[in-house]
Amino acid sequence: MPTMTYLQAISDAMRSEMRNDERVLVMGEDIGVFGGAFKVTDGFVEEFGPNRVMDTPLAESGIIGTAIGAAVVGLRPIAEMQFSDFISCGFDQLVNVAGKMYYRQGLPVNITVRLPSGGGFSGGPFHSQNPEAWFMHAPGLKVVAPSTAQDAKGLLISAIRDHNPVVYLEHKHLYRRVKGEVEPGLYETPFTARVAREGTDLSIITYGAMVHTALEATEDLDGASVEVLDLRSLVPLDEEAILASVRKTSKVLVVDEANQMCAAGAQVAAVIADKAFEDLDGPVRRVATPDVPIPFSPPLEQALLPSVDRVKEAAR
Amino acid sequence: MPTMTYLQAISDAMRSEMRNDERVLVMGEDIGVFGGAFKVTDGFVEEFGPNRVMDTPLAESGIIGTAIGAAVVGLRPIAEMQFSDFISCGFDQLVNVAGKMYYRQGLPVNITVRLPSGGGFSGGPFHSQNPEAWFMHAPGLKVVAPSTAQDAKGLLISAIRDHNPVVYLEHKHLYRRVKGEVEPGLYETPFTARVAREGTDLSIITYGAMVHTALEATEDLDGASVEVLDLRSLVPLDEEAILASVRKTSKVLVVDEANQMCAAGAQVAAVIADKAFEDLDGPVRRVATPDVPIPFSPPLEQALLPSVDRVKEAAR
Amino acid sequence: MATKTVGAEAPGSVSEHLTLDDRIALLRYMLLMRGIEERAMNLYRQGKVPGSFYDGFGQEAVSVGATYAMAAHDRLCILHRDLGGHLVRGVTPARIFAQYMGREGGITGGRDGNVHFGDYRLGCVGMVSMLPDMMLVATGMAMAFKLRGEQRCAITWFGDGSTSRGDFHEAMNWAGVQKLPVIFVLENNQYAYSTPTTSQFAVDPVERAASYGFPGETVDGNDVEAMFEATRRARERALAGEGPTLLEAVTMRMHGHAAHDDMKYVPKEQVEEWRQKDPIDRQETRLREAGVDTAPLREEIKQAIEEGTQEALAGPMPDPDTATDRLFYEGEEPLLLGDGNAPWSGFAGGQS
Amino acid sequence: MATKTVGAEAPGSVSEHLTLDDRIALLRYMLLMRGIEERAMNLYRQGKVPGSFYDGFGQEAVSVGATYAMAAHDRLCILHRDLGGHLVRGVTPARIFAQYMGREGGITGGRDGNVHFGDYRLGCVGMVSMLPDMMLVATGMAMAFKLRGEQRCAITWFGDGSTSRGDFHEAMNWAGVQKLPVIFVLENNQYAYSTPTTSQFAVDPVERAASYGFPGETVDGNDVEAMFEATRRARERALAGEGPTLLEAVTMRMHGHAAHDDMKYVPKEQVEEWRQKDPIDRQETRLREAGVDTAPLREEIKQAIEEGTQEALAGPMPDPDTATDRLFYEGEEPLLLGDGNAPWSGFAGGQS
Ligand SMILES: Cc1ncc(C[n+]2csc(CCOP(=O)(O)OP(=O)(O)O)c2C)c(N)n1
Ligand SMILES: Cc1ncc(C[n+]2csc(CCOP(=O)(O)OP(=O)(O)O)c2C)c(N)n1
Ligand SMILES: [Mg+2]
Ligand SMILES: [Mg+2]
Repeated sequence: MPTMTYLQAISDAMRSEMRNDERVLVMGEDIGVFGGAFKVTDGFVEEFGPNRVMDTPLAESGIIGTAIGAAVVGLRPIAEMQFSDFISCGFDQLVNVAGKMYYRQGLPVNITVRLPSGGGFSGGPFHSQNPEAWFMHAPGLKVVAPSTAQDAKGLLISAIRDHNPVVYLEHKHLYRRVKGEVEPGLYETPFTARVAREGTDLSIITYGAMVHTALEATEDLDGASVEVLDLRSLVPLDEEAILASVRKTSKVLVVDEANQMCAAGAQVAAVIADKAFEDLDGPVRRVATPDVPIPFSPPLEQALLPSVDRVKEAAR
Repeated sequence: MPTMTYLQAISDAMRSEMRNDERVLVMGEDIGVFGGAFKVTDGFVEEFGPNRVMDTPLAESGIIGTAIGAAVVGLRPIAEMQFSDFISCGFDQLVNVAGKMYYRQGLPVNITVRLPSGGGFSGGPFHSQNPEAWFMHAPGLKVVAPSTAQDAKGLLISAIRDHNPVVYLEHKHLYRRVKGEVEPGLYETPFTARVAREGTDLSIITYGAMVHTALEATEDLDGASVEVLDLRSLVPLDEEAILASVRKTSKVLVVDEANQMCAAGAQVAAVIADKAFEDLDGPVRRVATPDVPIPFSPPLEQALLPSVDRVKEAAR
Repeated sequence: MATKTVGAEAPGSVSEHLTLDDRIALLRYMLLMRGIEERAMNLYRQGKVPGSFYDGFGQEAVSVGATYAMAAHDRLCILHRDLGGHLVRGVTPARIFAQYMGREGGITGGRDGNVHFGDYRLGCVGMVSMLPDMMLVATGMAMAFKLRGEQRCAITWFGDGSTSRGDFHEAMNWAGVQKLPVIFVLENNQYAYSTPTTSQFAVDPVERAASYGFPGETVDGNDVEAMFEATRRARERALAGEGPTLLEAVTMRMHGHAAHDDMKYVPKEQVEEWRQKDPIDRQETRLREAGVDTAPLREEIKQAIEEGTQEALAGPMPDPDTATDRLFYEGEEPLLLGDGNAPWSGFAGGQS
Repeated sequence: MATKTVGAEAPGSVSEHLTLDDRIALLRYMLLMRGIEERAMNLYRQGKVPGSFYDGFGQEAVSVGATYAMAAHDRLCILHRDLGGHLVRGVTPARIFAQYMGREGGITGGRDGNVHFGDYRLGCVGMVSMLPDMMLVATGMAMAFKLRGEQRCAITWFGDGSTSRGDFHEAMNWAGVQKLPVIFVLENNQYAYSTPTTSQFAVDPVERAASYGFPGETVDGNDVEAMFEATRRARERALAGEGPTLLEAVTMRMHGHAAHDDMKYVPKEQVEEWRQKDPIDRQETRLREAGVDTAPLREEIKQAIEEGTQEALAGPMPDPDTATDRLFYEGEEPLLLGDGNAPWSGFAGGQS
């Protein structure tokens, strides 16, 4: 199997599905001739033309809203936010129009919203956020967050094909740092969790970039056998996989990169405390980013984002 | 002490503080001559004039954004959303401009954003939401949610005086249903939790309208002594009060009206599972609204919102 | 400068594209809209309609005239004062009453309330409360039509107040720069809830159209034939690839914003003045002068409404056990707007 | 139609309100801006500036000229191509270099990056990334000035691309309907990142001003004195209670959107053409023709920049233990914009 970076896998997913299904188009700012702020759509406009690789006006509400309109008449738009942070400007269209349409009216909205998210490279308060929890708390949206190149491709193809609005979180810090074998051609990855590493002494439940932090932090943790569960999908949330892992290890550490309050990790911890209490033989620990904006300067940012050391600490 | 409805207490808070501090003004849609969709500002324009009781254009981003501008040059705007649901249209200004300004730039943003929220009266998918968790997950915003007339007044006065942006959730269903004694004059209520009823067998941790549901559900629960903790403030979250109550009862039920995923209740449950695990002798149960939009038709809506019966069930 | 179409005061037809039957149909839909809303208001007073109740009394011409100009394969986002649009598309009174009463037989099966509905099988997307979000959805539909080279057009309505919101601008600008086949109907009924247009904008928003690169036209919103004709022409432009049109339908909200609103803030004279311009009276007068006896029509409609009411009242409320069903669509085949058959709108030009 | 102010090609002063010292100061600030940004770009290449790096090469006249027309008690939201505005308000080179490098001595103490700053003591609100959010903040400041009956004015800048966003509209409409003392400077530098204005709007946004009820004026954005004079007049209007002004500064973004952007998408000729219109060359030529020897000035600035760089490099990075400090302000007294002393802007009229 060919190996690709996480970023190449995302491009490959879109390219493959655009070749396979002419209803699919990408919309976003500077994604055409420029190939996108991160070059994810590099070469796309040359292959698919400006109609299917659309440089939009600088208008996030417009991107989400028009994508919704195009979707309900049969297209399958992939809407790219230049940074996930800018979804705040398209928030209303996403949660109120896309999220509620099918439940209210029986009309599904087949859009995929790509959100380049996450910090770790001095992006500062407006280019480092992890907004997934906002959308987990907005019924009617599916939310997925791949951690590997293989899943980045499969989850994106599944998202494009899913009839419902899917928020797809792609972690900027993984774009070029993560490489892996990726199946050629078209395949779908289910919206379920994946055991990144089997273990028996402790379960680390996480997703996205933190999967790698968790794996590294526990590669050799005084010989302890640590299971790492990669959620992959946050909505739907794979509670069975979570509970199964807890049953096995009886000890849990929940890790996410987002600000800790009401984060995905809070939901996971709450589910465990409610449904797996009897299986626990210790508190449900969490590691996440403290509740402040993500600062620009490296020493400040590094002090806040969950690091290998902090996860090691907490896992002990 | 005079008794007032929850709604009158909110009006009284604004009226009193506007008389006391000429920097305070209210901005919103139809709050002037009409007195607001719920008549909260009835008579205000007559007393304070159209400059301090401003009928704004139909523009939520504009309301929040201009309130921020007015605040940083010395006014103390109270921005009203006609329904909390419409804050989705002012979301970006609130979380990115107001929420991050002081941390980034050292410039506090003294605005109060009033959000008439909650369901129970066939408001449908766009007039029934409880958006507090979104703002708990947006660092830099304080979030409060009174359940009584006395606190509705005191928390609002504290919010207006607080130098930081405060999201004030006023539950529409309590407006006229809840009455109580309210101190005359000016007083501040701290952003801390309040024990609504002392108890020893079970702690119900909740806020807003659900405080009343919890009290009613456990008035006589097979003679069990149930403590009801009214959080009042969600940011800051009074962890000490939460942990103290759990230590006392060792059993917890967390109730909120919002959709359950990543809700305030998830955060409370996560905090308990992490920091009070040793004190628990049973799972951390939750009652909340399932993850779907709030339907319009009474039988559907009633099937979803946490009811006295559902809380009773869960408390047993 | 935006152009003006004065509604013809003459008894003769305003549009050569309307047959006498079409002109009678326009009256029928307006009468049906008013009759249904008046009946629903009674049901509301009797406590049979939950939540709040909104109507479009006095504005019937705006949605009926404009929708009548659209073809079956065109797509619509109809707003809260525009029940007539749904009627033209073929939604039956019984389903509308069931919708108001939150019954299972309503268009949304009780999941959304009052006018927050759209029968997607009939080519309509149900509005959301947030105004004017649907402008962007309509723009997106038009974008898809243009991308696929289809001879189709999208239309949506919105009020004077909602023109202050950012989505108004993002939609107008997007449609203008991409030259999309979309029609924006600005329903200027003088008020946004209690707020007069003077605190909403300094200049009539119809003037903005030019700065987005397409025409804005002021239409007599109380003349159903003028609304039809202006919309028909806007649609011709759209299909000819000439891009969007902004139509400002000047009208008056004759009732309160919703049932609870006594409209104290509106000068009595203003209401009186507009009562003289009632769109139904005007169309009926025209038809009488054209020799049509409208009495049977009124009778027919009265019955249709009564039957619809009884049918709806006989229908069940939704089953509470279904409240969490159907959050996501997991079927095999895509479910699209206008699947099933949108009836053709009734006017001959509509097929083009 | 929007009016046009052609920048004077003549050596003589464009504005009678500028003394020769003022005109030299304008050149000084432009040279300082360019020098600082060029030096910072080197630091970035040396890996001393984290994150990305943005500059305003070729656009120096827009922020310098406009800011120079504002008084100490006026308030500003300065954008990412407008470093000159901060310099005119009195921010020192050392603090700017420290800001770029994320050092404790930077205006935000390392909490925000590059041009995302504003020294509130100098009357400036630091921009957020979301464009053009600051238009509403500036509008709100102007609203407060009007409500309190103060003779003060707010100003903000934003680019051609950001005019597509809803907040542009909500701010323009709000300022227009409330007739607020605010100046909107639309910095049309031909591109939004890689996107040309042709995919951003169908009609030049300066035309929109009229439909919001206030004048829009096109200014030569590469003529610092023309920018000053147009802004001065707009401010006079604002203080006279005549409401907002939209100034479109026509200029060109001569570098990539950010350091990583090679600007392949821009035709070489276009860059060449604009190089001829360099705002610094033009002002320097004018002053030379007025008999000023600018060599000492350049020397002075070179030194100031070198000193600032060294001072910043000598400063510490922020203490990681402070990363969670200061989320909320719990002091007794309000902390307000422009507390402490904003220096007066330097031009005599600025005091009025
Ligand atoms: C974004 C948004 N803010 C507030 C409201 C609450 N609201 C409902 S209708 C209305 C007035 C709308 O006025 P207009 O756009 O003129 O439409 P009309 O009702 O007059 O037809 C308001 C403020 C809303 N629906 N959407
Ligand atoms: C709401 C929003 N969306 C996207 C971006 C990402 N972005 C940063 S600068 C830029 C281009 C801005 O162009 P313009 O407004 O013309 O300003 P310029 O950089 O040309 O001065 C974009 C798209 C942003 N900052 N804000
Ligand atoms: Mg109106
Ligand atoms: Mg630009």
